Amino acid sequence: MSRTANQPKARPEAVPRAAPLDHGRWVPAFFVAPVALYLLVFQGYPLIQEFLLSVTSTSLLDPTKHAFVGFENYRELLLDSEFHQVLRVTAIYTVVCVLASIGLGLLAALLLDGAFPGRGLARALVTIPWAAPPVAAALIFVWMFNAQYGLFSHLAQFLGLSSGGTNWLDEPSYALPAILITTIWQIFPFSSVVILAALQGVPSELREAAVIDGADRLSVFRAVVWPTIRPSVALLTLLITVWSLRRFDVIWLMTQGGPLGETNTLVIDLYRRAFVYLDLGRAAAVGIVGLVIAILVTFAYFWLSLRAEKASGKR
Amino acid sequence: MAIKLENVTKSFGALTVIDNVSLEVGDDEFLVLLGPSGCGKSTILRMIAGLETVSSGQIHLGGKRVDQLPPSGRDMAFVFQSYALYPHMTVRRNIAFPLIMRQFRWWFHIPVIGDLFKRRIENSPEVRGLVERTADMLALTKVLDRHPRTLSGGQRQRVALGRAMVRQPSAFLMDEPLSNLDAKLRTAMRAEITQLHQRVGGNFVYVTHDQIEAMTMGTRIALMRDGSLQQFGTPREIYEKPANTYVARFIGTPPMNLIEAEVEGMTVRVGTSVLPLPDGAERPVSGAASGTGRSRVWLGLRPGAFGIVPPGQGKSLAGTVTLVEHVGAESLISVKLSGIRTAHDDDGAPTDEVMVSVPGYSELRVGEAVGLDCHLKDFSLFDQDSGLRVGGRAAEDFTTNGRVGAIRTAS
Amino acid sequence: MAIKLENVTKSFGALTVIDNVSLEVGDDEFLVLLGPSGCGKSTILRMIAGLETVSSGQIHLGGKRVDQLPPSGRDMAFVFQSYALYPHMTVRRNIAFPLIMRQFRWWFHIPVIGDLFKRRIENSPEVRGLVERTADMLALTKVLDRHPRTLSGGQRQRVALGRAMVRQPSAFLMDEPLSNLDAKLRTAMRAEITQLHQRVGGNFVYVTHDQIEAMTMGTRIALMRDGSLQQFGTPREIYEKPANTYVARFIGTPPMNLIEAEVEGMTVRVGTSVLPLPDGAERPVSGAASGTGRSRVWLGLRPGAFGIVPPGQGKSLAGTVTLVEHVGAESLISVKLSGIRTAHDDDGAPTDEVMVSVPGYSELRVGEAVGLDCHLKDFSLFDQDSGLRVGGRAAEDFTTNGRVGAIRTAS
Amino acid sequence: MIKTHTARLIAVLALLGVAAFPLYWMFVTSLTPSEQLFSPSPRMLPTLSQIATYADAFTETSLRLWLVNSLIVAVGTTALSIGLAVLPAYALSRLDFRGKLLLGFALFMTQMLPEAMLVVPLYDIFTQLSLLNTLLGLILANTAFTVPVVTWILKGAIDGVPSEIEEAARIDGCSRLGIVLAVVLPLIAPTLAAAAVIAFFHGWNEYVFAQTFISDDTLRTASVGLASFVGELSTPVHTVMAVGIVYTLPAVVFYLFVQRYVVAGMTSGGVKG
Amino acid sequence: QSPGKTVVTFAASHFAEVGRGDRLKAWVETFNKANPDIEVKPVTIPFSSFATTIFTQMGGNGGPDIVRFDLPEFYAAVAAKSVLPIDDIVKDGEHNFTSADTYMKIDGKRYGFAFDTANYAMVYNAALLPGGTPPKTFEEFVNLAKAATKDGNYGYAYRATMAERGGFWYDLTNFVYGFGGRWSKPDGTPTFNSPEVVAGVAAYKTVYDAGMTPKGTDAATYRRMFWEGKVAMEIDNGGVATILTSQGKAHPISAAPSPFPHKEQGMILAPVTINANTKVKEAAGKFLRWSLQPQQQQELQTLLGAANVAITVERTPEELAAMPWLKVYDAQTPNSVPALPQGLETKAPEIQQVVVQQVLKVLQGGVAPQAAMDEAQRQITSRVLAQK
Ligand SMILES: Nc1ncnc2c1ncn2[C@@H]1O[C@H](COP(=O)(O)OP(=O)(O)OP(=O)(O)O)[C@@H](O)[C@H]1O
Ligand SMILES: Nc1ncnc2c1ncn2[C@@H]1O[C@H](COP(=O)(O)OP(=O)(O)OP(=O)(O)O)[C@@H](O)[C@H]1O
Ligand SMILES: [Mg+2]
Ligand SMILES: [Mg+2]
Repeated sequence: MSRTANQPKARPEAVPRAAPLDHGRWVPAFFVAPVALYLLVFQGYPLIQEFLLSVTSTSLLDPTKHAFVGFENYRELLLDSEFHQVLRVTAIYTVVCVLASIGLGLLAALLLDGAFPGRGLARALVTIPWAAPPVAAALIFVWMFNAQYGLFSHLAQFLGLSSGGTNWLDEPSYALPAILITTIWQIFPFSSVVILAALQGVPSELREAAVIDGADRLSVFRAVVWPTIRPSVALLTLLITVWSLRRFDVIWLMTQGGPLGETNTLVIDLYRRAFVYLDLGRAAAVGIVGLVIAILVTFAYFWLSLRAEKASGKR
Repeated sequence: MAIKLENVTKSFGALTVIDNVSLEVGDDEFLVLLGPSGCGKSTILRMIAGLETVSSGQIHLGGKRVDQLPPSGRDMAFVFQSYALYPHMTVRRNIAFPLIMRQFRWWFHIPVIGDLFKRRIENSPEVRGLVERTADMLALTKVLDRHPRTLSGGQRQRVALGRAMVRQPSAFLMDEPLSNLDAKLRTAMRAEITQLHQRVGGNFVYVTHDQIEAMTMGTRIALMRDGSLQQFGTPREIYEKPANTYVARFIGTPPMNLIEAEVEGMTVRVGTSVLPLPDGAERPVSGAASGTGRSRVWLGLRPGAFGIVPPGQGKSLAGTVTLVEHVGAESLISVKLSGIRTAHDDDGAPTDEVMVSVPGYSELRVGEAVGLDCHLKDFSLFDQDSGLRVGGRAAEDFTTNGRVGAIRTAS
Repeated sequence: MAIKLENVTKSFGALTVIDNVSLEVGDDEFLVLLGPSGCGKSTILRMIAGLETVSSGQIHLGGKRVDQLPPSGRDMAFVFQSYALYPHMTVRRNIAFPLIMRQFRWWFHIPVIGDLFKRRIENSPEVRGLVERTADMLALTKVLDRHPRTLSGGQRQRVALGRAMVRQPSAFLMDEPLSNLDAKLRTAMRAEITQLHQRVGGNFVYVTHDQIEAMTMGTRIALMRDGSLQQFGTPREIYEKPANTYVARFIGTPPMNLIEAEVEGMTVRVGTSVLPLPDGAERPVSGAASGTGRSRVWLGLRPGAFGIVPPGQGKSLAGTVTLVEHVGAESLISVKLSGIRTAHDDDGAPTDEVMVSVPGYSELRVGEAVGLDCHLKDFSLFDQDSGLRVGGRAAEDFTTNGRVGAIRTAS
Repeated sequence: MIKTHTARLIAVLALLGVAAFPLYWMFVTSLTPSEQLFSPSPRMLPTLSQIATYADAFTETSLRLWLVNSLIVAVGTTALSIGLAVLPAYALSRLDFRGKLLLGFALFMTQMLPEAMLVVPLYDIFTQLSLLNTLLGLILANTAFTVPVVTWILKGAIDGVPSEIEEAARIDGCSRLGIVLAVVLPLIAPTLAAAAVIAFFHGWNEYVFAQTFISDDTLRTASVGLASFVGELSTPVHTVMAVGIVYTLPAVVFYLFVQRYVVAGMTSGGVKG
Repeated sequence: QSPGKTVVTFAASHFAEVGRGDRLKAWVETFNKANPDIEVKPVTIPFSSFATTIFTQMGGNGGPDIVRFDLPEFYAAVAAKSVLPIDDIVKDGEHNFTSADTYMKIDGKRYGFAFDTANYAMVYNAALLPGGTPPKTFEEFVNLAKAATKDGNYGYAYRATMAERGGFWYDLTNFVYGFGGRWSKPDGTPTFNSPEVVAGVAAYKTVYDAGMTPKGTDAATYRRMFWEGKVAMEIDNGGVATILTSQGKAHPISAAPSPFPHKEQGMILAPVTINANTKVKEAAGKFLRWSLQPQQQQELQTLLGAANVAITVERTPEELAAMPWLKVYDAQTPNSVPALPQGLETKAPEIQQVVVQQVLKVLQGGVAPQAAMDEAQRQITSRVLAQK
């Protein structure tokens, strides 16, 4: 009989105990009812309305007069090559937003994680773009992208990349990158804040253990840092994806989806269909398609993170 | 591989946390760094490992100066308090990691190819064999393909040991590796680490603040306080001949009683009783130096060195019982002495209580008047001003036997 | 105020964590709930406090059934392991909080006005006086206007006690209140809580997994395992007459040795030696019932109940030394018996080692052959199948003296 | 050692440059004389003598009014969001009830709904509730989008409050509501601050609703005010930039003050995986 | 506002303009002074978001009581019955309407009257033009503009970005009309790929490629540049010209007919209408009738600058003295055609989108004008007009 046969478990961590059951039924009801009601009125009901609109043909000018058309709107969308472009643009926009803002955020977080003089100030300053209102950000970037007097044009000219007058926001091949630069500038600080917070959770002992085991910097990152921050990065990916899918103001103010639809994301398309073409039904269908995509992404996220947890023995 | 620290000092900014520590242990010793929280034990260990730089002084390992080498160049293994297992790797990977790192080439960073190579190293017969032998030795074979978080505390502990052992380092450094375990498991793991040391040899440096761990595991103990070394010696030396009142009260539960006394020639006077010093006891020389022939000392007596007798009997000290606690096979009795100061703290803040342990269930009651006989079989005398040991006698005066360092009879 | 639990059971979903526990303590008792981690101690305490509902059974306090009352209706105070002080309130506020709550009206929630009223209650002479007297008793007067985070561990502990005391509850419930403290402070606080109990009286229910705490503080111990009560009695009963092998090995460090033996008439046979049972020892009756007149038992002997003699001498058991540990005043020696099974675990998984403690520094070496004399002054006999105590003898058979419950001589 | 240090320092400075430059450029542009705005070589430094641009921005546009309106909307959104979110956050963290999962999912859903999608049905609701053309309406609409985030973040913080403190309060005789208000809320104050910032920003920045629901001049918010310069006939670039700076500055300054809490809130709150 | 007063809201993008906005508000205020029981409240909605905002509000059963629309939105609103017929308020015979009034009646019913109309003509900075005289032909125009493009100055400026789809459409329409094209036949047959239209588009492309414009610069900016003396010519409507003169004192501007083969140009025609959701039709009607009185019309025309109003109002000598170029604009009136595909007005927004998209392909994607306009024609026939 070995001494380990009946090993007492290491003391379990304090179980976060659910409160005992003595609260009557009305306590949770009382706590939750106001917000539930609120969300029902201001989110639930409009959402249902939108869904109903999406199966009708309705004009913005007379939204009460519907003609039920079934899934005709969806069918037409799926056949519409312009909408295919919308999906493509949205996908590119979202993927690049996620990759670039997380990549840049990670880089920034790693830079700001170490010890150096003025670290606190640097950490604060780097997050400024996140605090800047999107409308203001759009305006300054429009000016910076100005073909004649914008900084980017000057820069391109200076570097000999262009002979001047490059029409960044109106050149089909540059417009989306320009929008992306603006968006990423705005959101990468958010990733860096989140990743920075996650980095604080990397036990220094683990790093040291890896160093003693002879790992170089990159190996330490891969063996210790990355696995620890991965859940945070995953959640970040989800959030940025969902937010990118619904980002409106910056794109609308900068290009309104142009040129040639090269920056026409789902939400821009939705808005244009609703408010320029006055076609609420089709617009609602676009919205629902976007929502379905967002929900699918979310489910994929949960599925993947569950799998990752299983793989690492968490469950 | 001998470990030698020479005048090692460490400061964080203006704060000096290790103050000129020197010590040296020979091959295959089990050195324990002991001391209260914050005394600098971990800092010393981390300097040996190379996780902290030294501010001044030198560290030698097997005759080679290592204090300027990076951690990976020192050939030491480190077992962390929280084990620091890589949570997303299986036990096998955890143990194999140092071996993979040993054969690492920069291009292993290239995603797919690097992984392939790493897997190849991991599956090479030598690595596999070594990992499996290690696992076998630690009874981890069954859990090799599980992840750390599914293991019990003891198993995790052993994985951490395994990861250290597999490299066959020249020194094992451990920072309170047992403090996360519960009492029972701790006892079991204590024995396992001791046996590991006996089996694999090499130097062990072990940090703890638990005197029982230190006494049972170490072949040498370095007792620290506030960054400076208080005493460095075998467990027995430290128990029986504590270098100062701090050591005296740090080691032993309940701690040694320090009773105000005066040494005069071959006698020691406690309160009104005059007791003869036994043969072979060292006596303080300070008193002689001061010309009076008398020295005021603290008489250090372990709680077991008293006999409880009816009050007023013989040369006994008079007192009253203030607390009786029954702890298993013995009873602990606090006795308030009348008119005699005692020290409860290494800095000599005075009280007048002593703690006495007697075997079995004592029927004494709080408030009862008792007499205390002092048995001067083993005792220590400390200077009242400096707190340094100035005399005394070990139960069996082992230093004269020339058996220093041979206290651990397990071999 | 007597506390009574009657057939209390608690399940979380399908998992039964407390299984039909009944116990009763009289006025002014200090009940300790003892057991390993996860055995359900906290759950029982929380049911008494009303923080968990009972699944079935009843809880009575001072004759009144309370298990359906909300926590605030039970007039109990609870001291949490982490103290659960309100970090945003000063010590004074923390202590006064229960008093304010007693006079609370719903409209105190209204921001400014409510605060005014709360402040008024807090400053009323009765509340102020009570808080200050409590603080005084706990030596907290100086820190009354500080926030918990600026206090030391011991002070926080006392604030938690103060918050409990100020209500003058009919029972104090404490869930491992000392486990966050370091060893030294723990010893000191142990004494303080004991003295508090003596001063203020009332029922204390105290949860711990530390047997030393249980033995020194409790007037009654309820020893739990996996949700069921193993033994309920005074510390001395539990130490000297453990109800089963589990209790026997849980209490005492190192734990009691369980050696395979056979009782036949007035003798007990261990291996080849036959030892006479001393006078007054209870003997198992099961053997008689089975008709053979012999019963196979575990002979329970504390480590101190052996004498080490040269091998082969007298009736001694033959063995070899496997480990020697020196722990302060005594040495612990593991001896591997030849041909005799022992149990290291309550479930009787067999080995062949016993743990022997001898005073002073033992010079034994690993591998040495020794003989072991068993002193049957106090021992227990346990049925090999059920593990229940079937006989034995306490060092001094106290139960016959009618002094049950008077073990704590401090009064 | 030294080399990696300077390398890191340079990298950090570059990063800060990237982060801060556009706002700096906005500032420079606002202080560039208009005839130099259209010169072929850019001026990298502000012309401080142009500072009157800022005074003009206040006199020539309704900037002051816009800012006040934005402030009202932002503060209202913050207060309402937090007021609404505290109790459900507590319930999600501590209470067991049917529909808990559903509520959690519904809260997440709102992050996926673009404002542009809901603006038409919301307009209809607002017409019926006579909330059009009121700042209150904007507050209500914005709150619908911030309440879920705030709830999330607060829930994360409440998860971190040791349940023992609550139990202590219960034994001391505190009611459920009392526990939330008197014990839990003070304990999560930093996170409350973080949540407040996030709600405030949303209210301060929001554009789609403000543009659609407000037709009264005197109720226009700064985001719409600023956006109205886009494609307008004739407002000088430097005035636009000055307005942009004045609009951005309060948010940035406010953020810098509370950023420590925001980071802490992020960590303890919903965002941490 | 005291109780008992009927409040009438009035939305016009002019209210958001610097200068004209304030004067217009003052003009409304004179009505309020004269009618204590009614208060007309101006609603400022910036030009860029005017249509979306108004349509959302109207769709939501709300919106301002009186709305000044641009022509495309006017047709859309009429088609959706979002604005009221006002035959009972405005009687044809009582007013001396201008010729543009014909566009105000749909299916025989009057839905509004012109609040302002503005013609298009070329404005130029004489100092920047070599020779100082405006071009007469398109070739001359291109050459002059090229010559003027130097030292950071530009010869010409117009809109060619999706972000300014609305303005782009007007600019494009001027080119198309100038080359003799029309978007559709009066019966609504689309003619987006007629040779004249294609010629106009080709001309647009010529200008685009000639390197004489500040590409990508938005109208607000290049107008600003114009009065800073950095742009030599633009083709813009009278309203803009008025603003430019009032700002750009340093650079006196001149006007000339657009340098196209045909005299026809687009026009701004902005009807004022009554929202069908209004609860105060009476009061709104009263205001509209007030505004149609000759004196108010006179004042309105003066404050709007180089624009015309609902009825024919002669320019005063003072006006002509201050702004001699007004004559050029006024002379254009007979040649002004609404910038909409006739007969297809209700589909204007989507048609604009398609056409602008295709023209952008010509400008940027290197697609031939003919091919692009063929595609536009195809899309409009098959997709836009195929809908119910
Ligand atoms: N990086 C550091 N910067 C500043 N002070 C430090 C640093 N690391 C340790 N210290 C200080 O050095 C002293 C010794 O720390 P060390 O960790 O070695 O103590 P320790 O003996 O291991 O204590 P413990 O038993 O609590 O682990 C402490 O006072 C600690 O606060
Ligand atoms: N809310 C709960 N839901 C499910 N199981 C629970 C819950 N609370 C406690 N348990 C389980 O009940 C058992 C007893 O728990 P309890 O906390 O009473 O143990 P304990 O004896 O106090 O242990 P410790 O010494 O570790 O505090 C454990 O197995 C625990 O996992
Ligand atoms: Mg340490
Ligand atoms: Mg517990």
